[in-house]
Amino acid sequence: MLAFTLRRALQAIGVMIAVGIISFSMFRFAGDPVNQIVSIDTSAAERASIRQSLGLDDPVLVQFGRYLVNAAQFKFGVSYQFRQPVSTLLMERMPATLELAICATVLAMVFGILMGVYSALRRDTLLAKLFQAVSLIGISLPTFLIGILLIYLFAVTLGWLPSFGRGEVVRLGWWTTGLLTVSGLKALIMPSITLGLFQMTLIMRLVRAEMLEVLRTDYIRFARARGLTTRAIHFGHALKNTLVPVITVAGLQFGSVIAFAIITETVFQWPGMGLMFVQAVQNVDIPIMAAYLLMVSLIFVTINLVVDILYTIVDPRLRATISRPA
Amino acid sequence: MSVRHHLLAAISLAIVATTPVSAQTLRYANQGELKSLDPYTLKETTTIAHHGHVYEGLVARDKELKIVPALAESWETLSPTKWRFHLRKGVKFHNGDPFTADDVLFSAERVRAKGSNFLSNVPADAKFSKVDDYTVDVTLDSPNPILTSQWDGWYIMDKKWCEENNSIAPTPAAATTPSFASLHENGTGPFMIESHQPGVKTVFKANPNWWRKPEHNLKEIIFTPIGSDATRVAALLSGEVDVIEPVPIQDIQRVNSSGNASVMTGPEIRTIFLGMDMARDELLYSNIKGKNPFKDIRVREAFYKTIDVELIKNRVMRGLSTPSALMIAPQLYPLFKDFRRPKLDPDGAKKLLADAGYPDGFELTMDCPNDRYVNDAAICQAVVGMLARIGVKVNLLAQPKAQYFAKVLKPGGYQTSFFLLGWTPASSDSHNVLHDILGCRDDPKDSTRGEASLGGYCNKEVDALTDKVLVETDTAKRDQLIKQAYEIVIKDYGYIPLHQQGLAWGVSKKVKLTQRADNQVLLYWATKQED
Amino acid sequence: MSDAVVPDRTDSNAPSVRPDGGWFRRAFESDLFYSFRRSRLTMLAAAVTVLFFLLAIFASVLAVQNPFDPAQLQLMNSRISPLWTADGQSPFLLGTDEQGRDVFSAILYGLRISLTVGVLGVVLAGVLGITLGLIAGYVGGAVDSVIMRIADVQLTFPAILIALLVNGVAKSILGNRLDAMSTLVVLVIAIGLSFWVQYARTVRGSVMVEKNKDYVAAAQLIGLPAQKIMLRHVLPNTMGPILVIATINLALAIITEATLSFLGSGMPDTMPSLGTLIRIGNNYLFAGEWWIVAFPGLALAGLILSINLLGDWLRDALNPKLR
Amino acid sequence: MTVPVLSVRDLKVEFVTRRATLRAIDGVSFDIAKGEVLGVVGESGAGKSVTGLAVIGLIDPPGRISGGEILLSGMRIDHLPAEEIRRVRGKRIGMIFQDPLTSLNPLYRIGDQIVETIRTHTNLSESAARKRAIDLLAEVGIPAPEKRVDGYPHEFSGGMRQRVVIALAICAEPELIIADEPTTALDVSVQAQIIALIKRLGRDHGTAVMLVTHDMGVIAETCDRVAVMYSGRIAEIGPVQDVVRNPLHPYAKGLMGAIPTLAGEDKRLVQIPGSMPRLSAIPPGCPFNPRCAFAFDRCRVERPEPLPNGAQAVACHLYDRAAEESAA
Repeated sequence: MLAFTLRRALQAIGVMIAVGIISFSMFRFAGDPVNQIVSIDTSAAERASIRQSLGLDDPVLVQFGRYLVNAAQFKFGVSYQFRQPVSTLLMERMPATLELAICATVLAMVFGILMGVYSALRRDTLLAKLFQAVSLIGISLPTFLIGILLIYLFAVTLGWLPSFGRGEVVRLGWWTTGLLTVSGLKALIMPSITLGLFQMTLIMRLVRAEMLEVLRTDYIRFARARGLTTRAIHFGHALKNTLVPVITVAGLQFGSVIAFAIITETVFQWPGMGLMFVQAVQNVDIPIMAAYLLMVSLIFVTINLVVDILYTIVDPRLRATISRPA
Repeated sequence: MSVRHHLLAAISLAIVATTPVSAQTLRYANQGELKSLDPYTLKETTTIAHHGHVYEGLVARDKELKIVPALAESWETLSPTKWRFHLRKGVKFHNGDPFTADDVLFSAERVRAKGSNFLSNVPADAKFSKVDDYTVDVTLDSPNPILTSQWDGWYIMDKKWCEENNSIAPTPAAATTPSFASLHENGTGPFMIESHQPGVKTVFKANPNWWRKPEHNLKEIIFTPIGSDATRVAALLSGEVDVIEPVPIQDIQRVNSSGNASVMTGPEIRTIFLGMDMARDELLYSNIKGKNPFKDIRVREAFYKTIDVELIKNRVMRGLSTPSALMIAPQLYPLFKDFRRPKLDPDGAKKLLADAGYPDGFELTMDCPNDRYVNDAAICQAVVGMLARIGVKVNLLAQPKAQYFAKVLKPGGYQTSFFLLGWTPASSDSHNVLHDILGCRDDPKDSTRGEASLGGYCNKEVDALTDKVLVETDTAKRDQLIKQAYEIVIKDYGYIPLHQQGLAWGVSKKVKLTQRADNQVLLYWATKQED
Repeated sequence: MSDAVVPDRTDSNAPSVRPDGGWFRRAFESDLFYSFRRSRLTMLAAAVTVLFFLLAIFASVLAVQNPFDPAQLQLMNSRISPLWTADGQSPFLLGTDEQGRDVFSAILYGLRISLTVGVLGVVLAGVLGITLGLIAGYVGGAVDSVIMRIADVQLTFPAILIALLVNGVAKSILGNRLDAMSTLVVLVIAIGLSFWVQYARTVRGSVMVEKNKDYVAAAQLIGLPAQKIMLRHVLPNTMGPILVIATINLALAIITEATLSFLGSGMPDTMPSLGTLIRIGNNYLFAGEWWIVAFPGLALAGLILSINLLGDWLRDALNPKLR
Repeated sequence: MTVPVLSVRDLKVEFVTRRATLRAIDGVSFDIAKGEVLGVVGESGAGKSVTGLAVIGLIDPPGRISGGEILLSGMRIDHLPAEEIRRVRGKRIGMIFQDPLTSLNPLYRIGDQIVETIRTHTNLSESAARKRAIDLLAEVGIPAPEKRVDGYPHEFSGGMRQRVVIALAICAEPELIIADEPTTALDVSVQAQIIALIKRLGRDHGTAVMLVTHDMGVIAETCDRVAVMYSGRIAEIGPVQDVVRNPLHPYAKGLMGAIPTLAGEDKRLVQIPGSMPRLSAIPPGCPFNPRCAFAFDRCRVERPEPLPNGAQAVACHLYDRAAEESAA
């Protein structure tokens, strides 16, 4: 188990270094940051001196080394746009993104699993077909279109929900939350739905497929032959076995949710990391872009690790294979 | 236990936070951000406007953009090269420090120190000296009639506060560690910043001790940057914000018909124009090899006469632009009305092209920003379409401003053959236009001349006139010199001015506001009705 | 094991109906088309998909103008509402946008771009994935673990982020030489690189299964080219799953392209794909010029919906267990 | 005569497919008495397993019982409502499936699976059920049952798992056990142990056993009576010694030729040329006629019904003709 965790952790570090190289080399050439720092009529001499002070004239390898060393200490430099340390900005924005992502995931899980189980067990009912239809539409409509439609309908036309932002937030230590105020909760609704819809349909379809698969297995047949009640078979045996892969997928999808939040946050002007990333891309704010990519990768990698470990807890078979030295 | 405690505290906080706030809270959303609180870090319209709420200069501009006294009560020119400024007494910074001549001298040093983005606002040759606590003399090497105009945007900081907080030097745009002054403010202005979360929210509180009687009735301004056009408009329509800038022009009607908000429109002093590369011997991106078609004036004339600015105004700008014959806005140059655009003449243009040796036109690439000016990419597309009719095939490269400017500006090596650019003269004066964009590049005596002349237009006669304009103190004569220079540029078809774009601010029906042509949203002129 | 002692697994779903021939031939001969005929929705989806492809192929014949040719756009004709509304004008069936671009023509040409990017991206991903999967499966060892490790890592990153990344890298490499055509190529590459993993895993899995079969050992023993024989088994066996993956990925690829275009990293305004059209049109939604966004949006949603329906049906039909 | 534990009369099972209705079981009848072990033997697709599933009521759509009746200790169970047949399953009929590796839910401890079954059918308390589970594990021969009760299925070997499955099948003291190829998936060395276990349990508890297998060796060792199935019908049924030593039906003859001389040797049914017809293509008359060396015209037209022939019963016109002649 320890060896397994260690091996996975080593892999994670490898991934992080690879991402570091990619993000650095990508952003190093994505546009001239100096133009963002100064106004259009700044003299060339001044631009040159800024370039120098930013170290943009050093050899690329030197820049990369400096970048890695700093990143390892969570020092991502200062944002060109905001003139604040990127780590501070990220910490400020992270709660917003995580809160949104978690809400969206919870929403997706709860409704996805319910709908999936229902449509697997009652395959031919009208409601199951309706769920199928909803799920198809859910994966067929691009996120941005859904967001715009929701805003148009619920914020502009009906005026029920706020169209942008997080509402009032409450500060708990370094964390800010919108979950404790009415306006914060209201502000969460549309972005969570927009972000969660795709995951929900994904989970629903996955649950349905897995459930159908599981219901066909020998141990379910044997469970029936043992005379267990339908309820025990469906919700004890079948559901538990169904949820094992679903947990993995949902866990891995959490990374996607954070990445897809880029779009949702842009549409709803949600003050999270994704919005900051998009703004950073537009303004070639290299430190923010690099830090975002690394942070998101770190989250991905961590989730992967956690999911792997979680998986072994849920599935005793894997625990056995893993504890055995490979 | 402690978690529960925290939660309880948070909940009670939440209750406090959600109780109805005062009617005089104004919520304002802008496309741009408030990037740094140090007033010398970034010369950019939105930032300057924000700083204008908390900081003040010696002079200010009124609602009509005229220079008016601010922290300087009055001034006089003792000689063409010596100015005397009488400072306002009894003004206090937000932290209570009194405002004196020392602060002016300090600010004059600081604004010209390394790292300031406002170097050109206060001439390097200007020497500031303290006569007494409330009198300052400024001595120049040569006459400068537009000294106070150039000062616009130069705000006075508190010497003592800066010294105490290790912020004597301006925060450079590229600072790797943020200075105290970039995160805090201490101005003399009508508002104080209560909290500042960059890119998320900034809260301004009214300054109860302001030296002037406020025109506004606000307690508080909550500023949120909203980059997305649709979201910003939706926020205004749903009443979540009171003021937005800008309103995308296609949404003006929607806002006006909404019943709870309307759009204030007006001409902006920024001029949008097209430029052509006439410096290179061969265009960078063209199928014509060995020569540069733009070096032939007939080609430039043909381009000029093909662009239908009225059509662009009606269709792309939805009426919200003022076609311009000059590279400067009418508000900034009294003789503007003496100029007319050459007549639209696509057939003649085709003939001109044929005469120049391009009967079938030619191919080139156009560079265009797509997130900088009002409908910039759409204008460029329209231009491409118009040029297509005289046989010129234009490959449009519309890019975000970051990439666009990186390519076309001097540090990028002016890599463009044909481009769209917008220009607001920093000093609100023609000299800036003549010097920066109509001047010759590579002037051995003046390295900054023509620096923003992306097409490399050069006519020494213009430069000579420009130099005369700088030192001429007689306004009428000066305007005539400017006129001569502009006439030469027009005759040369050096640039193709398109229009001054329109301002569009979305304002709730509850709010009364003054719109200024430099697009600075100044809420100290705003009043808001009780809810 | 010989046929006679294959355990009796006659269960509820699969009475031994086993015509001779490969399973996929059987599927195509009977089940596939049976289920196809049975589902009206699937037939509709197929019809719509085919229609979209035909529209894209014959765009230049059907369109009233070439929306990619600026000379054909008349600014005078901008912002005309659809034909059936009060302000409609012939020949602009679905109205025009602010550049005077006929929305219907723009959709046809945009479809062409979206489908081209989608199909080529999926083909690239398929070729890449199948090749890597075969290599990983056959060669095994270190090569296998390197390929599969990369696949694992990539699988955790959503396609859209990878596509953004590839796009960004390409943009920085190509820089200012990035015109509409090379953007298209970049998009194809971005999508190809984002979607190869599933193919690789499927193919590799199939190779692994095949590898352990007796005949391979036997073939090796008597000196026959076992790998060639395996290939003959592996490819037909994976054809079904690959077809399903490809269909579903086609829908995903089109969405990815649209999203990239929506975020401004996709096709330029002068050569718009459906995503670009939606991004442009989105700006005019509040202005009441709904047709600029609505029709491209409907076209995109309809296209993806039909492809997804086809993919769903294909998956169910080729996987009898799920029927 | 006492009422048999299981009595199947003219059972018919159909699978409704879109092309045709396939008859998987076509008129099967047999009885199993208390304590008796009936072997059901035949090739794949002969309908052995379907018969077992039909008895326990696990024929799922599109399959259905289309005729005949099934009586458990005289009580008709083939058309019981779902909830009632569920109560019968596990309680009165225990079932053992072929593959112990997949019969157990991998995510549950085996003890929990046994306790769950016990508590479904009895009102024992949790702890009593657990105690019983340990006893059961001991009874089926699992060493250190109080420890292994908390193990997961993957921690058991195949043979041990099949013992667990057997424990599960007998935990409610059923009257009948249906063992569907219980040894096929196991190592040869384990097979004998499992068969012995089933036999012992049947004897100890007086349970009737229906042992479905294709392994004539197992049949010969274990069963009291044997039914040979072919194409959904019973070709021959009778006491195991008679059928094994003196098979009457040509198919059974071929089958018996396949009994290995030494345990563990090749058990393949290679003697009979050709293969069993698909359900969709059962020939008219006797389904075995295309492979039968003795087939004559009547075999291709008329379906033979099982007729008693000594202690055996055989469905073959060869013996029918003999009967006719002797009668005449």
